Amino acid sequence: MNLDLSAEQMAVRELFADLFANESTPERIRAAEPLGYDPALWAQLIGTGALGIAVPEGLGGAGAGLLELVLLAEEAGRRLASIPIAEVLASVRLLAEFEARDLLEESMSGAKLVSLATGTASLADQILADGAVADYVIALDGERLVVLARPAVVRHLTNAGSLPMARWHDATEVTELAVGSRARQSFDVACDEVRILRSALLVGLSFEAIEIGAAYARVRRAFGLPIGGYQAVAHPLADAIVATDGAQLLTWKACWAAASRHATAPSLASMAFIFAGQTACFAAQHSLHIHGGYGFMAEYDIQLYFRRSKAWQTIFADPQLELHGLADRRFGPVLADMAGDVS
Amino acid sequence: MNLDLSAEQMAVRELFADLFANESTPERIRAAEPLGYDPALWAQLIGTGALGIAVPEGLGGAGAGLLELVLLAEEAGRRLASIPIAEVLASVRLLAEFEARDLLEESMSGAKLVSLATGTASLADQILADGAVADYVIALDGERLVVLARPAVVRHLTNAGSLPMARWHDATEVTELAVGSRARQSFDVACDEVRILRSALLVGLSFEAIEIGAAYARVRRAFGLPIGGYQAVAHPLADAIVATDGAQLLTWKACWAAASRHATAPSLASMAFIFAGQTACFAAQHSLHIHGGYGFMAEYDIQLYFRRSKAWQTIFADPQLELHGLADRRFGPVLADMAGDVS
Amino acid sequence: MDFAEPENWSAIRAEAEAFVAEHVTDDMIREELATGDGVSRPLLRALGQRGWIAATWPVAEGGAGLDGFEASIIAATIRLAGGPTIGQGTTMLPANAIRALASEPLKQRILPSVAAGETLICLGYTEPEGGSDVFACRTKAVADGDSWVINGQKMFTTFAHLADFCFLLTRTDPESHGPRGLTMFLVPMDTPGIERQAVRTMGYERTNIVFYKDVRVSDFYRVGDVNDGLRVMRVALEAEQNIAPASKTTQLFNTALAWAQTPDRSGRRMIDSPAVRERLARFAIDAEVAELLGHRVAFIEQIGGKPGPHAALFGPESYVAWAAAVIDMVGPAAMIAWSDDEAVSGGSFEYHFRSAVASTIYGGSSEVLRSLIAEQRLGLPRSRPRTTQA
Amino acid sequence: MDFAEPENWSAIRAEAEAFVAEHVTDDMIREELATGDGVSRPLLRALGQRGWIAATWPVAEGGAGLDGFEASIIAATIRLAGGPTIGQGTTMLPANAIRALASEPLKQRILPSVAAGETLICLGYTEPEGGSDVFACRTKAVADGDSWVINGQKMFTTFAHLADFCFLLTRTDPESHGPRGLTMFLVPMDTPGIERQAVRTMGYERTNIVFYKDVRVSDFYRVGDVNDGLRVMRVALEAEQNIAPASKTTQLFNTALAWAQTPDRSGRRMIDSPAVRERLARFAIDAEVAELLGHRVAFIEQIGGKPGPHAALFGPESYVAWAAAVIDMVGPAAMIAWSDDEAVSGGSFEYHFRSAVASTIYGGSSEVLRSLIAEQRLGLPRSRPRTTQA
Repeated sequence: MNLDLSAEQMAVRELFADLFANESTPERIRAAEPLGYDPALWAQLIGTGALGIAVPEGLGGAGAGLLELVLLAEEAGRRLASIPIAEVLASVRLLAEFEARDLLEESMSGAKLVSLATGTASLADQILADGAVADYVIALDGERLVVLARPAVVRHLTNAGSLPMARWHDATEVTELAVGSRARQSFDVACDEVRILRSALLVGLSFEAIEIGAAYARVRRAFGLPIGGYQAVAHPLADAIVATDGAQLLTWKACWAAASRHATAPSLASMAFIFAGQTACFAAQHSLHIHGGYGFMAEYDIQLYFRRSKAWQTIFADPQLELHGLADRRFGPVLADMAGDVS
Repeated sequence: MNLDLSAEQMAVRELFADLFANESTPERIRAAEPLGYDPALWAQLIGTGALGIAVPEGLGGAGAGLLELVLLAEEAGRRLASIPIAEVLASVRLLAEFEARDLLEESMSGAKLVSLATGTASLADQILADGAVADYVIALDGERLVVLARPAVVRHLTNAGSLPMARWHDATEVTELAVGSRARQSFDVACDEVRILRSALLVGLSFEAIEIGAAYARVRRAFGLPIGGYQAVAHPLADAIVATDGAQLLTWKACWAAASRHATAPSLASMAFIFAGQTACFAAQHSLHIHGGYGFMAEYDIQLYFRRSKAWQTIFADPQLELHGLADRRFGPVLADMAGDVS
Repeated sequence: MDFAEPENWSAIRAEAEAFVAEHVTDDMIREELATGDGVSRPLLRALGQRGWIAATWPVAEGGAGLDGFEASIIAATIRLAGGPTIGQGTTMLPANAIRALASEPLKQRILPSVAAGETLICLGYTEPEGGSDVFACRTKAVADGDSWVINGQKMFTTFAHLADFCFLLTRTDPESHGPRGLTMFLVPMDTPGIERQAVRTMGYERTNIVFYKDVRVSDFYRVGDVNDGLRVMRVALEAEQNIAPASKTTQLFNTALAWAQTPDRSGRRMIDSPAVRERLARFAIDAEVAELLGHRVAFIEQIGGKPGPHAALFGPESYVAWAAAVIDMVGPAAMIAWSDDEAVSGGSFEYHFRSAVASTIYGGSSEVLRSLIAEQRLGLPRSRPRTTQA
Repeated sequence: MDFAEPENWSAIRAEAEAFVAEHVTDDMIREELATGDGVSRPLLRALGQRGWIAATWPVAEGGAGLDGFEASIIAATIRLAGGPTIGQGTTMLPANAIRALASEPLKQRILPSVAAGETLICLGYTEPEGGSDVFACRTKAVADGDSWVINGQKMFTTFAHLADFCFLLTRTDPESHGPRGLTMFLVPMDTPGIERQAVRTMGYERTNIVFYKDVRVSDFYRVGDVNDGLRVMRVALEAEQNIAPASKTTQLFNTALAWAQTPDRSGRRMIDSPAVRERLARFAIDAEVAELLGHRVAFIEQIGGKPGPHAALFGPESYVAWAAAVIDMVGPAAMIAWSDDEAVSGGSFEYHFRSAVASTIYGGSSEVLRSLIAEQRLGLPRSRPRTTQA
């Protein structure tokens, strides 16, 4: 057991911590609303070679692993980076897996933005997390894993979480990556990487939401005392920080299990996603609440965290349905229909 | 809209409040453990004519309604009366409905204790709430509503809630009350009365659990202050009392809806049962918790409330399954199988 | 015991629905969503003509002689339709205090015009350093002949840019601290020296910071005695606490249920999904409890009792919890804003998600309410913070 | 980054399981359930022979040279099998403080015998008026020649009726209040003047009230300096806080999962019910998080850091919540006591339901932990109550 990061991993974390602290400032985040996309930040991220971090060296990447991406995502989450993260990083690994060299190169270089459609419904029935800004999406089309090009007309769906989300009608297929069980298997692994990376985003978000709340509670005085001295303010923050530590450990463990192809990997990815989402929403809501009327004001940063905490989870899945998915992964499939016993 | 009790109803409440305050003292409750049955208290209740309250006058009862029984149950709950309440009161109304005069007379006079098997599984697979002390139970046997006599051997199942619960193997049928849809209908109404009466028991329990906690928090000092002055102690008690007020209103409304044959009656009965159970368990657990180590000591009364809060709900149903039952009642049946969408 | 809705409630609801059909236009709804002003002058005048602004006042005073719950049904009906109600609701808090405590000439100047829907009054209580502690008031009023000169700053003055007056709490005894030494004024908003700064909120609502610089107000506009502002505040705050909050939990529940019961293009109803059913069942319970606690407030008021802050805790708390949980259940489409054609249920879920969180803050935070309930109902010692000493 | 269970953990668990198979007999388990003593002398001696009482001490001192987590795996394995562990676990808190702070002669008299499983030490901290405030100590020790005379009363002294010594906190400076002026003694429990009164608990556990009347103790048994009891307490309390609580959430989860996966007489598995699946999935998450937070404690200790009270909050809180929720899920049969043949899963659910609630109280209540975390981790001002002034 070793829960520490290596020196290289610490350096990766620090790199992205600095990048997002400097370049994803509250002003930049607000300027990127309502679309939720900051092209300059995207260019800066591309400039660090981030998209190639977990791509094998033979394919032009840095050959590191999923954990480095998790560290990147945590820092991006901490600063609410207005750029695609989870689906794009998972996509680049899919492109690498299938050695789709041209697209991979275009993606890593930032020439094209390649994202992932994580639903299993037909593409037109999905809301794509990065739909408004992506050039391509990888999608599961029945038994086939395909790459689709952005249609001529794509309309951003204005939304509470400032996600660049959109539907794609009549997207054209560009290439097929795989068919049959291989397609499904790779798609499932990619979706689990999205789960893990979204968990990491939410963990980062949660840590910072708590810090914003704690910073406010340390200095804001009411009735002659800093409000952080009242148990009704302080105790939920304590619960939130403990849960966020737990969510971070869970995310890291899910990452370790995925990297070491441990049998528990799919379960852990589901667990991390559910728990990190629940934790981030709780943390952001309580931090906002203790701001009183100020938390509600557009100019306070906590409302940015509050809105994204919900959006970053819900765009991927309903956590309640995820629980049933987790049950299948952890306990095996249902062997007998007992739904009738429910009523 | 009138949320007040009538003068007669106030008198009924006062009568039972006095009875249980005087006769279901903590000493008597402890003396009745582990069986959870106090024959002297049962005789006293019979002496008040309680079992005939909601039986028509023509059948030897007092001709009052379900609300009077609810008031009785609230007061019984408040003092954790170690006697059968919900299933027995519902049974006596079933006997009256079918004019089973001999059994009704025996039940009202206390000569025989007639309870209800509220499950729909075969009797041998049910745990009967009053199984250890009942002489008869009314049960739904497929399409028939029947009365069964206590088998020769019945063993009390020692349990955390001090319920006189037991299984009945090889019970003999004594009489048939109804068949077909009438049987099912009457059984369903009786089960809803059990829901309402169990809600009332839990509401009474919850009020008293909160009062025990509040009384302790008013006088117990820690670190130089009464512990009730700490928000972590006080605020959950405030949540609990508000929820208990809500549970009481819900129970009363369910009772009113049942009495006035309102279409919402079945939904409200389910709602009351679920909400009152959840509220009572929360209230008792927090009250116990704020007692510190003392709450855990057998000689403190709060542990009696804690143990019964869970038992009084769980003996009737899993609240999660009740939610699905409520959904059927409130939203109508499921029209298409979407269980597959769950995973 | 009778839980049937009183006939007068159904009657007034029917009247209000007819009124809404006539007066709350689609344009008005969209304008309200776009501006977040909480105010529509034409709607106010129409309400005034029906006596529905000050609905609980006698007809002779321009009201409609309704009881508090009837009045709240009118407001709830307008709000349900998407019409603005904040202007009216807020105006009535000081209006009731003025009616109880102001001088006759001031009453005659203000109240008829309020009842007619011609006069709007905003609230100037909270200051930047104050938060929930409204008595931490630093805005000063200094007597100068027959008038007062006011200097200070107030936060969260909703519709300050549209109001005719501000009900302004000031400190008139410079030596005083906390709740003593305060005086209340009704400040005409066109007085020189008043500057408004718009504040956008997460919940589509606009509010304002208002700066008062050497604002000269005639003593005529004083409400209550000098240094007796505490009493005036109390009357206004009490009116606020006892408003039975028509449950937004129920409003949101009804929207969510309608969503789940409406078949999608492929004929699928989400209500048939166990995971949706289960949550809606739980939601139905909370909505019912919120309603019942609200009804009890109405009932207790009707029989002349003091209902206490119960309904004000459960209703908003459950509303906040469900406004977030519904997004999980409905999915990402629930986050699409009302302004987008593809919004689900007209953007209601997005709107509630954005605005619900304010309901456990405005009008007394949930924490203050819990402490009050613990003290008043359970006899626990004070767990609220003490009012400022310094 | 490596989350694989370290090999030494699996190794020690296998050893502990073999030990349990040999030494934790069915009779011992039933006796423990029936008496709630938390102590079995034969088991203690067997542990002592393996060096597993003071497992983290060097072999030369009678220990086994294990690290803290290896030691806690042994205890968890015994507890999982139903063997008593309270006596050993409790004894080690004062034993470690004695090892750090007591005089050499006292150490030589006590520690080898503790390590051998021959000596049991109970705790005399809390008093009737004290509660979580252990420093509200009124039990007095007065010097008399070379010995001390002790008078007072202590609550919650578990296994006082079986212990050889009590680690007793006394007030030696009669003028002092709160944490100053205290002195710690190791009082032989066969000293005249000690009276024990059994206290039954809801959780099958027996504890005691212990009365000390003119109890004369030689100065030899003093631990630490006179009036320096605070320091001794701190060492003992710290040992307690840093014990990685082997997660009971996981233990309960495993039992519940086994229940759900075992077909009943008709071949039905409850794990196939959506309502059961969903809850077990959520339960699995909480169990995993509780484990991970515990592992982090172990890891931080291993690298010489201070882990803080995190794991002590989430683990017990989730355990309490699930101990109640599992009863709902399993149904009334879950409430049947272990003593009844028809008990489900050997009565585990009933046992956990009764005993879990203590876990958020013992060893620092959850409220104190939350305040500590808010202060230490988030830099918030103190929200814990101040230590007694009067």
